[in-house]
Amino acid sequence: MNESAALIAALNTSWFASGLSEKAQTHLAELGRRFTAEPGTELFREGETSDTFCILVHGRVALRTLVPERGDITILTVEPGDIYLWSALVPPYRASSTGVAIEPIEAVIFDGAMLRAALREDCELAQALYPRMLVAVARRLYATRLQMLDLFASEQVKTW
Amino acid sequence: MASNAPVTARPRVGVVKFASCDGCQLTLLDLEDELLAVVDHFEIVDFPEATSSRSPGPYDVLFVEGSVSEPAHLERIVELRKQTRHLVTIGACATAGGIQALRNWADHDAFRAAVYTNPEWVHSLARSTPIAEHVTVDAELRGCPIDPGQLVELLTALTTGRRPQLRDEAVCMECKRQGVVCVMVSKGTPCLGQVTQTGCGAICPRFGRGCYGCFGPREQANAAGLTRHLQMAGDRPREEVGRLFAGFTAYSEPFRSMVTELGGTRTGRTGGDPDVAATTGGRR
Amino acid sequence: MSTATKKIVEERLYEVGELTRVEGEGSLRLRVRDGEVVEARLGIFETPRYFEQLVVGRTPDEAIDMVARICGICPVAYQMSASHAFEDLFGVRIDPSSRALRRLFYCGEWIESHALHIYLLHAPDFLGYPSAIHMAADHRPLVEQALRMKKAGNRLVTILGGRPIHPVSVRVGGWSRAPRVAELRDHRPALEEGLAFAQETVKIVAGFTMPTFAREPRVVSLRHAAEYPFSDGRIVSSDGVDLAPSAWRDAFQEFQVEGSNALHARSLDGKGPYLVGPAARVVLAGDQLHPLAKEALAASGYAKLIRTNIYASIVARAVELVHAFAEAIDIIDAYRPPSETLVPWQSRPGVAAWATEAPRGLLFHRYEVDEAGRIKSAQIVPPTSQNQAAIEADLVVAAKEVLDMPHEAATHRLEQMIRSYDPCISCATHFLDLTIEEA
Amino acid sequence: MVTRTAPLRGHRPALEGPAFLARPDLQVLIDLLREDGRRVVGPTVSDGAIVFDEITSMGDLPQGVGDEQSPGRYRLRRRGDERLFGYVVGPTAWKKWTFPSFVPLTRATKDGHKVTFTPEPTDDRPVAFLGARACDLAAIGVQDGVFTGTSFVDPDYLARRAQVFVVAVQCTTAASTCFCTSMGTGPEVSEGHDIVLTELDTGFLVDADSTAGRAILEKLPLRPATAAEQYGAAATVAAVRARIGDPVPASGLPDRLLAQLDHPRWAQVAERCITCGNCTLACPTCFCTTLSQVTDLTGGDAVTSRSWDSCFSPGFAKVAGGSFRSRPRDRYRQWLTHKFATWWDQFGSSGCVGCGRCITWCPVGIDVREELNAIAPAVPLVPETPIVEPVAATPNDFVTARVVASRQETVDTTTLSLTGTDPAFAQGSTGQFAMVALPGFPPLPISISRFLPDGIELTIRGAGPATKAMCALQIGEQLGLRGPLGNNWPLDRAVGRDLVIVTGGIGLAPLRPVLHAIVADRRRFGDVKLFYGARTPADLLYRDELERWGTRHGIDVSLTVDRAGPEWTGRVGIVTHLFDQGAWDGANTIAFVCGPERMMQATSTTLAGRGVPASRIYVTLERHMECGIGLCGHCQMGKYFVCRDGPVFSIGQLGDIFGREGI
Repeated sequence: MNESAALIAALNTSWFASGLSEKAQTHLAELGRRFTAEPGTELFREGETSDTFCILVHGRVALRTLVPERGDITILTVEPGDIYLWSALVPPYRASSTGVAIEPIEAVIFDGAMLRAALREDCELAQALYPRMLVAVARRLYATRLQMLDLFASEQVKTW
Repeated sequence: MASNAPVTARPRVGVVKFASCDGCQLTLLDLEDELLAVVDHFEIVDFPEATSSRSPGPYDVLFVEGSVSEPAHLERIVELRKQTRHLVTIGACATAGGIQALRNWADHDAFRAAVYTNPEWVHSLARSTPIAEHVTVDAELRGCPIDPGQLVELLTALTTGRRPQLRDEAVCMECKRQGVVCVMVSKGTPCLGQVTQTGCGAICPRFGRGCYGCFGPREQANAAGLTRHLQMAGDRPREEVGRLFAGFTAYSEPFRSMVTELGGTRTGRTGGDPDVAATTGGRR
Repeated sequence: MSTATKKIVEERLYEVGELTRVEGEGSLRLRVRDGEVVEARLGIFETPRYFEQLVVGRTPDEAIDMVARICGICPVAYQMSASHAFEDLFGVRIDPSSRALRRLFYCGEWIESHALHIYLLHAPDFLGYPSAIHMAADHRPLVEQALRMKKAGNRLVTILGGRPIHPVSVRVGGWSRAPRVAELRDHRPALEEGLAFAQETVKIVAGFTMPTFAREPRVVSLRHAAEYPFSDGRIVSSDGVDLAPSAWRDAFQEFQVEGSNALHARSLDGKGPYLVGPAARVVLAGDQLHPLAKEALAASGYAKLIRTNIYASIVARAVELVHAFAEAIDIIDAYRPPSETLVPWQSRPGVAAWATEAPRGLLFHRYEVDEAGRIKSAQIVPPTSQNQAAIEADLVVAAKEVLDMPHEAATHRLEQMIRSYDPCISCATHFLDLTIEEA
Repeated sequence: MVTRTAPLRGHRPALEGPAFLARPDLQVLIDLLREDGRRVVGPTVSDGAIVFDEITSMGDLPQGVGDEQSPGRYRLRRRGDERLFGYVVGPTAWKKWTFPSFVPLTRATKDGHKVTFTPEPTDDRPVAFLGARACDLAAIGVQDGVFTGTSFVDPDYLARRAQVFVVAVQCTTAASTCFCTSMGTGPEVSEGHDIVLTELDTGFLVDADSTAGRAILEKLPLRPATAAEQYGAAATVAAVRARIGDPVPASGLPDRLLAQLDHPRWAQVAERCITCGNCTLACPTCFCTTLSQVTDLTGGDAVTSRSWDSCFSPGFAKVAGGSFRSRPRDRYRQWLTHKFATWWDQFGSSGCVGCGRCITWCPVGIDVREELNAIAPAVPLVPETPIVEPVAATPNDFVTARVVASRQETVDTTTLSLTGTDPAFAQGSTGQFAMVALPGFPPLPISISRFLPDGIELTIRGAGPATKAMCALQIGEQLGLRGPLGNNWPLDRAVGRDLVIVTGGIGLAPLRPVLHAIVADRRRFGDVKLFYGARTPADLLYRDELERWGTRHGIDVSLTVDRAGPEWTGRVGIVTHLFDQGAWDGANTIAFVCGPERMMQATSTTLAGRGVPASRIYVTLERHMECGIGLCGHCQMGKYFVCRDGPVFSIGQLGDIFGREGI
C-alpha cells in the first residue's frame, strides 16, 4: 500500500536501512510510521524511558547532555540516514541523552515494545537488523572516543 | 605561574636559602663578568648574603637554594611560593634534597644523638626533601653546585621570554663532544655520566674521575641497567655500586631505589665521636 | 635612655632582622644591666646537616667530596684538611709538585674568599652602602676590578679542580689530574693584574676609618718554619700552645650550648676565647709572608693595630691577598707536572687528624678509619665555631661603645664588627638576629 | 663511497708502484705536510687512549703502543717493537675536524624593528690527516654523501672538507671489535686518500692516489720497495682480513632489519641500553645536530650554533605534546635501523663502516653485531613515490620579511601577511613550509597558508614561546625566513578527479593554498568536498573564506565541531566520520588530509573503506624539525626525512610505518 511504499522509499534513502533485505524492510515498514517535527522540538529527554526507535530521514537532531554550570552541551548531531534512540532496544530502555530537532526533521519511528517483540519472533528481521545496529552504535562509540581525545585542542607549552 | 611573556622591565629577583652550603647562591656572585649587567637588568630585592637592603616580595623570580629540613621550613616555602611568579630551585639540595638527604635512610634520632649531647635542643625534620615535594616549581637548575653557564642562560632566557635551553641528555654527550676519553671504558672507573643529566660540562671525566651524579638522574635514566653492568661486568659488590648512587642527589629516583636496594649509606647505625658525645653541654 | 635616678626598670629593645652580607644566618643575644653586659651570646640555628654522621661508612675519597659541601665558600679548605689527615694516617708522601699545587689551590680559594669578603661583604660597611651592588653605582671601576680579582682566584681553583665551588680533583695521594704547564702559564697575566690590585687594595682598606676598639685576644694559627701557613706547620698560639696539626684536641675541645646548633670550641686550659683567621695568622706567622705582602703590611701602618682592633682584620685579609697572588705566581713559574700525579696508597686503621688554614682560620678534621678502610667516626671543627667565643667577648667590648649611639648606628656597628670575623656561617651556618635588652 | 653491492674483497691491490720510506724519514713527510701551511693531525697517546690531535713531529706519535678492544673495554699495551701505527681506531673520529661537535652558524641582531642574520665564519684552514684507516676513509665518504651528496650542501662541512689532505695507513692489526670486512669498507685502503702507508718493521711502503699526493711523494727520500717488502705488506693486510672474518653478513641486511620492527629483541636490548648516546657520538658517520641560541641579556644579539645531537636523547624527537620515540627501545631501533637500513634509501650507502667504535665505547658493552645477528627474515621495502624538489636556502642563510598585516583568526591563532620575501616564496607551491626565525628563538617550521604575488601568509598558533612571539609581531616588524621547503600537495593528480579534503584545527592552514588553487581554476576538478572539524565553533579558521568557497565556488563545505552550545545548529561530531553518511564512491577520488596524526589515521581508514586507494590518500606529517632540509636528522620517520621528503606523503608511500608507535 501507498503508505508503506513511501516508508520503504524513505528507509531506502537511509544509510541504516538501505542495506536491509527486502523482507526486513517490508516488515519494518509495517511496524514503523512517519514522524515530523519543527526545529526546537525536544524529542526525548536524557534518563527518561525511551519507547521509540528512530531512523532519521531528513534534517538534523542534536544529542545533548546537561552539564551543571555549563548548561546544555551538544555532544553529537544525528545526520540523515543514521538512527537515534537505539536505547529503545537495549535495557533498561532509557535515553542516554536529550534529543532536540535543530532543523525540520522527518523520521521513521518504531514503538520500542512492538519492535522488540517483532525481533524476538522474526529471527530473519533480527539477523538483518542487529548487525546494522551494532555497526551504528560501534561507529558512534568510535567517533566519541576520537572526540574525547580533543585532538584540535591547542597544546599550550609552558615556557619552563 | 610561568607565563611566556618576557618578564617586565627589571624583574624583582629574590635569593633565599634553606638547608644548604650557600655555594649555589654564591655562583650568582661568581658571575664576575655578568654580575653588574645582571643587576642592570634585574632588581635584586632580597639577597641576604649580598645586600643589607631587604624586601619581603612579591618576586618575579625567586631563586631557592637548599632543602626543606626543619619544621619552620615547611610554612616558609609555602609563604614564599605565594609571593613568587617564577620559582626557580637552584642546586642539588633544592632539587633533590642534597647530600643531607642521606639521613632519610637513617635513624634521625640516632644521628642527632650522635652529634649532639643534648639532642632535644636541636630541631630538624627526619627527612631532608626537595622543594618540589612541597610547592610547584617553575624551573630547576641542577647541580652541586649549579653551573654558572646554565644560570646565565636561564637569566637571559628570562629577559627574552624564551624557554631556557637546559638539555635533558646524558653527561656522556658533553664528554664526547669535548673529546674526553671515556673513563669507564678506558680505565674501568665506574661513572654515573650515562644516567646523569648534563649541564656540568663533564667536569669529572675531564679530570680523570667517574661522574658522581651531582646533576641528578636524567629523564628515563636506566640506573638498573647500569647497576647490572657494574655488578656483573665490573664484578663489584652490591654495596659498592650502591655507594655510587648514595651521593648528592641520592634521594631522587631512580637513584633512590638503587640506594635502598643496594645499600651504600648507613641506616640508623650511630657513629660519631665518642669524646664529643661525652662532653657535657652547659653554659660558661 | 636609662635614668640612674629612677628605680623603675626601663627596657630598650634593639632588633635587626637576619644579619646580612655574611655567609649564612645566625642570632645574637646581648643583655646589659646597669651598663654592664651580663650576657652576650651568639646562637647558631642552622639546620644541622649531620656531616659527621653522613661520612660514617664511606671511604676517605668519598669523604673528601662530601665534606666540601659543608661550605660553598671554602670547599677547598675542607678538602685540604681531610686529604692531609688521611695522607698523614696512611703515610702517603705526595709528589712535591702535587704539594705545590695544593698550596696553589689554597691561594685560589683565599683570593676568591678574601676578595669576596673585602669588597662584596665588608667594604660597604666602611663606605656606607647596603651592598657592593649599590656601591657599584658610585664606584663602578673599583667593583669591576674587585670582581676581576675575585675571578682570578676562582679561575685558579677551576684550572686545578674543574670548578670554583666543590672542585673535583683532590684525591688521597695527590690529584686525579694535574694541569698542563701551559694552562697555568696562560693564567699568569690575570694573576699579575690581581697582584697589583691586591697591593692597591691594602692601601684602600688601610684608608678606611676604623672604629676605635681595643682588646688583645688570644690568637691561634698554624705556623711553618719555611712558609706562610696553608696546610702544613704546627698549631701555635700567642700564649705558648705548640702542637702537631693532628693534635688539636690536646688543647681544645668542642661542646654544645643550648639554643645553638653548632658545637662551640674552647681551650682545655680554661684560658677562654681565642681568635683564628687572617689577623691571627699575620700576628703569628707574619715573618713568613711573601716579601711583597710584608712590604704592603708595613706600608699600611696597621702591623700593630691588627693585634688589638678587630675592625682592622680587613687589612690583614688584604695583606693575605697580596701574599696569595705573589705566591701563586711563584708556584706557577716553578711548576713542573708531578711525576706521579696520584700516589698509590694503602688504607690502614687508626685516627686521621689534621688542621689546615681555611680563609677564615684554623679548620680541624678528625676521622677514625676501620680495618675495611671505612670511616667509623668523624669530627669537624670549623674556624667560625672556634671564633664564636671571641666574637662574644668582643661584643662585650663593642657593646659598651655602642649603647649610647643612636639605634641605627649601634646595630650597624655591631653588624660591622661581627663581619670583621668574616663568619663563615655556612660552615656552622647560623641565623643572626640581634637583640639588645637593657634593664 | 660504499656501494650497496656485496662487500669489497681486496679488489684493488693495496700497493701499486710501491716505494719504501725508512721510519725516521716519516718526519720528512710530516715537515712537507706542514710546509704547505697545513695543520697535521695524527694519533697521540692521551688519557690512556690513542687520540687524534695536532702533531708537529714523529715524537708525538705513539711508538711501540698497541691496543686491546672488546665491547665496553679499551686498554693500551706495549707492543715490544718500534711501530708507530700498531693499533686500530681509537675514540676519536676524523669528523672532529670536518664536522666539529660545535659550530656557530648565524648571528642575529635586532635593532628596533630591524633584524639582521649574518652567517658566522667557518674554519677552512688546511689540515692533513695522518693515519686514517680504511674504515675512516669510508666514514669520510659517507659523510660526504650526507652533507654534499643530496639536494642541499652543507656549506660549513664543504669548506672544511675541501681543505683535507689524507695520509692513510693500512691496518696491520685488528681489534676484536672490527668488522669493516662485513661492511665492505676494509681493511684494505682502496679510495679516498692522497697517500697510503703500510708499516713494516723498519719503515713504510708508500703509494699515492692523487696529484697532491704524488707531488709530496716526489719530495720524499724514497727507494723502490723490494719484493719481500711488498709481499710482507700485502700478507699482513690479508692476515688482518682473515682475522676479522665476516661477523655481520651484510647482504640483504636492510630488508631483514626493517622486517623486524616488532622483534622482542628491541625491548631486551633496551634493558641493557642506557641511552647515553655514546655510540652515536663515537660513530664516524652519525651526523645529527641540534641548534642552540646564545643571547645576551638584552636579546638583541643572538648566536645560533649547532652541536652534535643524538637520537638517544629524550628531547631528540620531541614535539609539543611529547616525543615520537618515547621509549628507549624505540630509540635503539631508530639508531640501528637508520645505520644499517634506511641510510641506504637516504644516501645510497650503509651508515655503518664497521669501525667498531660503537662497540668498544658503549659503556655497557652492547655489541651491534650481536644485536644485528639476533634479528631475522625479510619483507619487501615500501615502494617509493617521486618527491617534488623544493626551493630552499641553507640553515645559516635567512631572508627577512616584513609584517604588512596581522589578522587574529581565533583566540590563539593569527595570520601574518609578509612582504619583502625572496621571490622564491611567491613561486612556492601548496603544502610547502618555511623555517621562521626570530632572534633568540629556535627557527620553527610553519606551513605557508597563502601565496601572494609579492609575499606569503603564515597562519600561526601561539602554542609555545616562539610562536607566541610570532603571533605578537606588529605591522612593520621583521622576521627571518628560509624556504619554501618540503614537497607539495600533488594537485596535478587531482585534475579530473573528485577531491576530498579532510582537515581539522590548524590543519586547514597548509590546505588553504590548495583551495585557492582550485577556486582559481575550478573547472579542472570534479566534485570538491571540504570536511573541516574544529574543537568548538569559535576555533574555526578563515570563516568568511569557508563561506565564500561554499556559496560561490561550488565546493561542498561541511563543518563540524567536537562540542558546542545550543546556539550552534551546525554539525557536532568528529570530522573523520562526517563523510561517512550518505553514499559516495571513492574510486575516482583523491584525498588530502591534514590534522593531528591520530585524526589522519582514522580518516584514512574511513576513506579506504570508501574505496579510495592508499596511493591517493595524501597526508602531511608533523615532526620535530630544526634544519628543514634533511641535515639535522630530527624529523626522520623510517627512511624518510619528513622535512625533505615530505611533509606530504601518500599512505601507500608510508606503508605500515604510518601510525606505528615509536617510529
